[in-house]
Amino acid sequence: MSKIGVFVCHCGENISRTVDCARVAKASGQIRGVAVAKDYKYMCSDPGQALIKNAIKEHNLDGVVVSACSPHMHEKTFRKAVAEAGLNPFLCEMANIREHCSWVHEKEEPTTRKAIELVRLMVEKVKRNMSLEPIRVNVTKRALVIGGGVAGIQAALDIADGGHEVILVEKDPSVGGHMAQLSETFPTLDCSQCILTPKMVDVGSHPNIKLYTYSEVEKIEGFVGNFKATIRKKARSVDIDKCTGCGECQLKCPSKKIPSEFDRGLKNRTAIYIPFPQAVPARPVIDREHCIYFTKGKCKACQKVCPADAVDFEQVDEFVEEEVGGIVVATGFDLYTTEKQGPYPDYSGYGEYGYGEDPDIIDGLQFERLASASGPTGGAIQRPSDGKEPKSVVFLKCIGSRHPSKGIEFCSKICCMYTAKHTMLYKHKVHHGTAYVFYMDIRAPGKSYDEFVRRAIEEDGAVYLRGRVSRIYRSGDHLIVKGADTLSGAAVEIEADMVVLATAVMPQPGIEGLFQKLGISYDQYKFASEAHPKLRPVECATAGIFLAGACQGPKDIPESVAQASGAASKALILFSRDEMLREPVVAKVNENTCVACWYCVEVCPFKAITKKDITDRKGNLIKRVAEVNPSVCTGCGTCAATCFSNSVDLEGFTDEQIYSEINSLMAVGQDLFPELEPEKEEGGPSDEKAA
Amino acid sequence: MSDRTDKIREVARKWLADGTVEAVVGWEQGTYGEKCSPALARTPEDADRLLFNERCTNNLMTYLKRDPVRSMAKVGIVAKGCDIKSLIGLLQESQVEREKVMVLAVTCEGVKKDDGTVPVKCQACDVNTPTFFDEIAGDKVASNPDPEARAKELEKLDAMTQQERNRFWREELDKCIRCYACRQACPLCICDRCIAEKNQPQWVETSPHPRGNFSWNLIRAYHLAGRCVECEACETACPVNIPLMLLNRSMARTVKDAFDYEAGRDPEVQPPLRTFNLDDDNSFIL
Amino acid sequence: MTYAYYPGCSLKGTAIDFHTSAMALAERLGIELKEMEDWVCCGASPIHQRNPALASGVANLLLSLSEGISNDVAVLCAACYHNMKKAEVAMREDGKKRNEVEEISGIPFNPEVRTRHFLDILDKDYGLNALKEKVVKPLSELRVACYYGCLLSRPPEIAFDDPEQPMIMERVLEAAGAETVSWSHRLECCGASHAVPVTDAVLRLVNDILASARDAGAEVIACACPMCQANLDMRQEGIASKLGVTHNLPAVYFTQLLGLACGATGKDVMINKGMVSAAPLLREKNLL
Amino acid sequence: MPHMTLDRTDLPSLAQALAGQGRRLVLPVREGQELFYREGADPAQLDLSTIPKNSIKEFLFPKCEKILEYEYSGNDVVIEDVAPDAKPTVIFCARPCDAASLPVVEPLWNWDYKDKFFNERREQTLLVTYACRTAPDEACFCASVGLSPSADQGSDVMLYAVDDATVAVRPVSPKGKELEEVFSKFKKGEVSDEALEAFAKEGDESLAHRKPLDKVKGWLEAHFEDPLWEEKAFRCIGCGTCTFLCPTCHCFDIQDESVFDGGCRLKNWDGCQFPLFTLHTSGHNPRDTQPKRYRQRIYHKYAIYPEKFGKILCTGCGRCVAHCPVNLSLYDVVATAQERAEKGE
Amino acid sequence: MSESPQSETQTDGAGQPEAATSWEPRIVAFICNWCTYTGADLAGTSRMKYPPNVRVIKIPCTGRFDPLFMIKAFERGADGVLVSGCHPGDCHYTAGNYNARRKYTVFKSLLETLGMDMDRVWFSWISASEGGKWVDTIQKFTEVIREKGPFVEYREMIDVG
Repeated sequence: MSKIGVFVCHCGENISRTVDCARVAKASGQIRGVAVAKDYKYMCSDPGQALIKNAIKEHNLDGVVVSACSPHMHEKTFRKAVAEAGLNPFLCEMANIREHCSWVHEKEEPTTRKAIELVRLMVEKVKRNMSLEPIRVNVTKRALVIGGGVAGIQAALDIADGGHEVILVEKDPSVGGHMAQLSETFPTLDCSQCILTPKMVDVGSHPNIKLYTYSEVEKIEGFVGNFKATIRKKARSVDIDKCTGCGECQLKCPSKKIPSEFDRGLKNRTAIYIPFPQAVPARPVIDREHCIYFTKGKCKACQKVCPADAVDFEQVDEFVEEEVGGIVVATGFDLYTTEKQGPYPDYSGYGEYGYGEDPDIIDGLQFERLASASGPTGGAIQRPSDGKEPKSVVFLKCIGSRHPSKGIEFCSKICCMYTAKHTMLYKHKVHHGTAYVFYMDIRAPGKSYDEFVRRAIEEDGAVYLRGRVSRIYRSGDHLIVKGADTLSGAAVEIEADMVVLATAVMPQPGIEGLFQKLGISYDQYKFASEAHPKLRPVECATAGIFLAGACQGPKDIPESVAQASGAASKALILFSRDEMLREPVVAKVNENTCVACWYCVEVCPFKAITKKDITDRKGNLIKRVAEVNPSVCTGCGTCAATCFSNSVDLEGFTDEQIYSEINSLMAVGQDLFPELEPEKEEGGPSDEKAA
Repeated sequence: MSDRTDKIREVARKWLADGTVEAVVGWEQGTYGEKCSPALARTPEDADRLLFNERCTNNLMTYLKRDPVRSMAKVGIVAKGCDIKSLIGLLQESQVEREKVMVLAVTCEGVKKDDGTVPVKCQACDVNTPTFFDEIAGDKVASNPDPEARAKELEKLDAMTQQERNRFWREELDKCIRCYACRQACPLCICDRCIAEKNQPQWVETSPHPRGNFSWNLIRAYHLAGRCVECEACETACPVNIPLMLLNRSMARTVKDAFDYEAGRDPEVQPPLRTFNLDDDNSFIL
Repeated sequence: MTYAYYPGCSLKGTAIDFHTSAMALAERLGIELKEMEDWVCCGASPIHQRNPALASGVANLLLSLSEGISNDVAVLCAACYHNMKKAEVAMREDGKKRNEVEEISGIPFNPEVRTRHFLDILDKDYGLNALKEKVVKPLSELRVACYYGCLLSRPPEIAFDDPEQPMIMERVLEAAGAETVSWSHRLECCGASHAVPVTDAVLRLVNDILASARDAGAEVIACACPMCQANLDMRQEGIASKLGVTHNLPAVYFTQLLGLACGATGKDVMINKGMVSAAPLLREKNLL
Repeated sequence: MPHMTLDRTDLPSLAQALAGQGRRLVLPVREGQELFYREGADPAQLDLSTIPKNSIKEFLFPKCEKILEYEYSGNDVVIEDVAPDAKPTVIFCARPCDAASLPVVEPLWNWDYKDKFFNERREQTLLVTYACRTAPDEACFCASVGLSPSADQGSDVMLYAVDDATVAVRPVSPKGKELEEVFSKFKKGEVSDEALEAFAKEGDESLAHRKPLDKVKGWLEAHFEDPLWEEKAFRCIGCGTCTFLCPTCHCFDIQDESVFDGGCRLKNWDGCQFPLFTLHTSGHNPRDTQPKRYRQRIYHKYAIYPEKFGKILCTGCGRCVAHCPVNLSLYDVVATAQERAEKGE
Repeated sequence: MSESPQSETQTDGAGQPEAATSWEPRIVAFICNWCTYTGADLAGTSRMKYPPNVRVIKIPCTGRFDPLFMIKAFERGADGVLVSGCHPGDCHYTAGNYNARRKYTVFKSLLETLGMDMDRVWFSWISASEGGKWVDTIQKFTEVIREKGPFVEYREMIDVG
């Protein structure tokens, strides 16, 4: 027979005003298995808690029901108190007779009776409660950061400075990401590379950062605190330890006509190349698709000139395994393309703009390169077709963005700002030129953002036209831009020398493949999803994985950096203890009756249930069963409710507990047994109705 | 028919002779009336007992989940198109490994029950010629399923008011004696320990009184929703003639309407209660 | 291959040459365009402005006439195509709309029926290779500007080629040996519906189109719409007098050019009907 | 001595008359394709075309019966006995194999513990048996277990349909004799003993093809481990239909059904074909496979029970043969045993 | 039905006159810890009023809801059962309520097939901020059940006939 203690709180008058607490206590005392029942004015006060602790010792209780406010209010308080008295905290439950009873009902008999029933319900549950120990998860205090853009760099540096090792994986030959391609940055117009490159260097040289460039995440196993990442180091064909980065190879390389990714095709590069001068590491890589040796079988010019003998055509992809405790995903963005068949199969661009096939119709990043001092033109604004200085440039915003008929409904957020910046950069370099901007709205919330846009319009005289462009076509030397100015209501037609399309910010093409490996969810556009849009914006639903930067949605630099630091601190919190403590409210499998239908595995939102083989000593398979990983399970219980043979149960909300709670409802004047009486059998039903 | 029987024997003999399988589960002539009975051929000689005719009503898939068949390394099984639907269900739920079963499909014009009537499943059958097998016996049999067959079955029920339905089922379920023949015969009742046989807690009371009978039959139908392939084995086995298929068919209809899902069609597809759609019907939820 | 053919009013009147040439071409290709009986005007552009539902009702009526001939209704006039296709698509996709239309027209909608522009039929059903084989007089060295106008390829839901970058007319004419030019105004509006009320505007629009075609080096413009053809052809005089620009650039129907390529005579395709005659040019290219 | 006869058409009124004396009436009626003994059915619906699917067992030993109640008061438990729910009953036109099941199981209910629930019902039950002229079903084998289509064991009154129109009445037990005057109300004529003997003879001949099963017990005792069990019973799906339809199967399970402040103890039908029947708390199960469980059923009926009570626990009604969903025939199995015994295998 | 000789001897309180009380609707609510339970708390902190006929059984998530719970509740004398959790998209565990919704759909139709009175089975989404909705729901539900009276149909069904 269990020995339960029931402690009824008056909560000053909050409860006792409508509920007869004394009677609740008295009634509770008569419930089978209740050893002691007391009421008190403030159960959560020190004397109140003392009263509970003493009772536990005095009556040697094996369960406690505190009948007071909502468990959301004080469950922790009372479980702590109970623990201090030497009882397992999970043997304490609360009956909510305040929020669910005294506050919502009048002072009358049924209210008190309801309170009594709520107590009884909890007593019945507590009788079946088990002592539970918090789940301890060892934490490997190393982080994996995926993506070496500004967000990844920031997260890596913060974690490293926090004193923990960081594995930074970047798919390109150098870190830096898109920020390295930018010329100046809004709203301060300071040079992007000037502020970024120092950070890139830090990342390259930080003692706590292990940098894998030209590498990709192949596989992720494990769970929070205990991930195992397999990383593919793509064959660089250059031994970066031997290489001194002198660049001789680039000069000698005969295949020079390869459009440079870094310069977005506005300039060519060689087959062996260092993506850009400030690259980290400043080491070349051989692009095997275009390398003459790899395509035709002879050449090796680079190898011949290399003073360090660092060129290695035999190199193959390498795989390294790294154990980490937390992961920061910072895979960034790419731009929607106006081409007919861009990298995004689900989207096709703008036929009305000739699918961007005209060399003088470029996108925002290309303009960044044009304006960049380190760019193909050394910063001079020249149109790609013939290098002439464009006398008039038309900037179009919301290309793809906010354009449902193109399949994208979201706002790319940064275009308003960078377009304003572009008009300035242009005007600063081509004083007599005219910059036209077609916009839908100007969205410039943010510290000194709107001022920035106003400057572009008022000081630098950018011509802002509110409307969209229906058509761009070439007419001789010019591009004719036909659009509407919805403010004046007139159709406008502009002779432009160059058109810049502010194309939508999209996740990296094919990034969902990585997200699937990580087991994190993503939205219809393949942007990674956060655990909660407001309150957990940097965590993923999958424990131990955090988000930074534009992989989650369009973001500008300050936001990306801020979130990166947020993600870093989440990781640091994770690393702050040797082991993580998790609520022991987790699912458990009855291996005797599990038939391995895997329904639980499929419905688990957290991939916490896996398939386990049970073998005999010799290793012969006896049966397969489901196995819950308590470090990952969050205790929703969907598995338990889905299992046909109820072979999965949920600690803290076991079938037995819920059954007993339901069973207790029977008590008040709800006896079903008379129906079993023989004499009742004659006219059972009619009797029923009579009642 | 006889050519199918010959083919079955030939294939079974081959498989047993060359050790492809440990045994072949099929049908043989029964001992009562025209009834056929499940047979287990372990040797090429045994294979000559196997046969197929319109009285081969048993769904042999139910043997895949029980010994001695379950413990065999590889087994051959003779199956009508409808039986194969159950196999697909078992594959979806990993109860059977495809590579451990050799399916000897047999084309079928439909079977006859003990009382000589044609089962509804045969009226609605669109798998007279199976498409999922390792070997097949018999020439192609054209299907002309009556799309209304299920609906016709349910008409009676649909026509009733809620109270009438309540009465109807109370009377039917009162007959239940809790022998669980329905469960035993069902190839898709895969639990080793049925929920009705778990008593900590006892969600389903084992006593054959209306309360226990109601919850048992309710849960049985619920657990088969989206899984039942309407093979009718349960109803055929029921010693007290409860119209179990009315429940199963009504569930199958719901699943079809709500989730556009039909059980036993594709081993690769997720059963409906193992997944969800964001835009599932929400209209009935306040 | 047999198609239910819907000419529409203009093809029996102002654009008789479009009709005649199409028939001549079809005959030579072995395509049967079986004219539907009792057809009426599709309502052209005014109707769907006055009463969209009625417009769809008419379309549904017209589509229903195809019964017994073919589920594919061949249409030549861009405006007719536009009206009928839009209604058809709407009815297939929007049950509510469908009921409304069936209500109005009192005719059940047949979801099997498809409105097909003749260009689309040549391109997809007949096939360019088959077409090539039928060419006896290749349109070689004839530089053609294919003009779609604003209706033919838009909006996307009724388009039979890329709505903003259609190439279908180019493909078809190139199959017949023509040399098509790449030019900017292929999809610009010619202002047809304003032809009468605001003639000046139309003159300006047409002038732009003709200029752009000529600058691109075109010798002739191929049209697929009676209104466009009429505008491009008839306005040249006005442009000359009012804007002082002489284009003298013939605008013909693609069917006329194809007809000639497949061995039809100038008479068969009524090549002389245009105000700016294409005859001299074609004669020079030995196509007449 | 001659026997009273009555018109077959009067049987319903006779049933009514018997019920009239404050008895609940049980008789066979048609439901769909089959017959069932039903309580409170309309006598006009009486159907004698064949043997009913259920046995009369449920009217003496219901599928679910409350045997005690308990209730918590404070921390104590109060137990209350429950009186058997036994009403005066007439089972009208039972089949001989059903009637004969009662003397077979009586000793079981009375050897050490006297089961008042069964006994009181037995006491209150009147069995008016309708003899089979010939075996009504292909599955019948009463002749093999020492009975016959016209056996009168367990009956109070026997009815013989000597021809299509006439039914002869023969009281068997004292209880039956007391009903003389009820029957005489319907008397239409008389037939001689010879007529009944002829009737019986015809019945016996209809089962001439059935073997005696006298050697089965001996064979079983010597062949507990035998390939036969696997060979026959692999097909058994353990549905228990055989045990539940059997007039002599009598296993039951005790269930306590408890709600918050009380509960009751129920006696429910159970069957030896279910794994749970012998599952130990430890998890061990002495009869862990279906063949073992099937063997147990045969043993209990043909070796163990006869050993203990001197009677075969089977009346050859054939229900387990006719209604087995996988056509696993008990007769086929025991006949095989008999054969082998005869062959001395 | 609701009264029974046993009830006097019952252990619920200082001899309150149980037997004398007339029938009151008994509603059992299975609600999720994160949304509806918190919503009900909010109703309390906002001092809203609703009838005392509901008995709440807290589950972590509607994903934990097993139809067996509902059946048992009816077997134990419930006149109505409510299941309530987070709105679609709000699930604390991301998908529990979506899985639950499929279970509801199937189970609901099964109960309908069996002739269950579906006015006694309610499903709802009530978020942590919808204290008002919780109150309305309980009020309406209680009214409906009071209208209908005790769940005789089920009581008959669960009585051993």
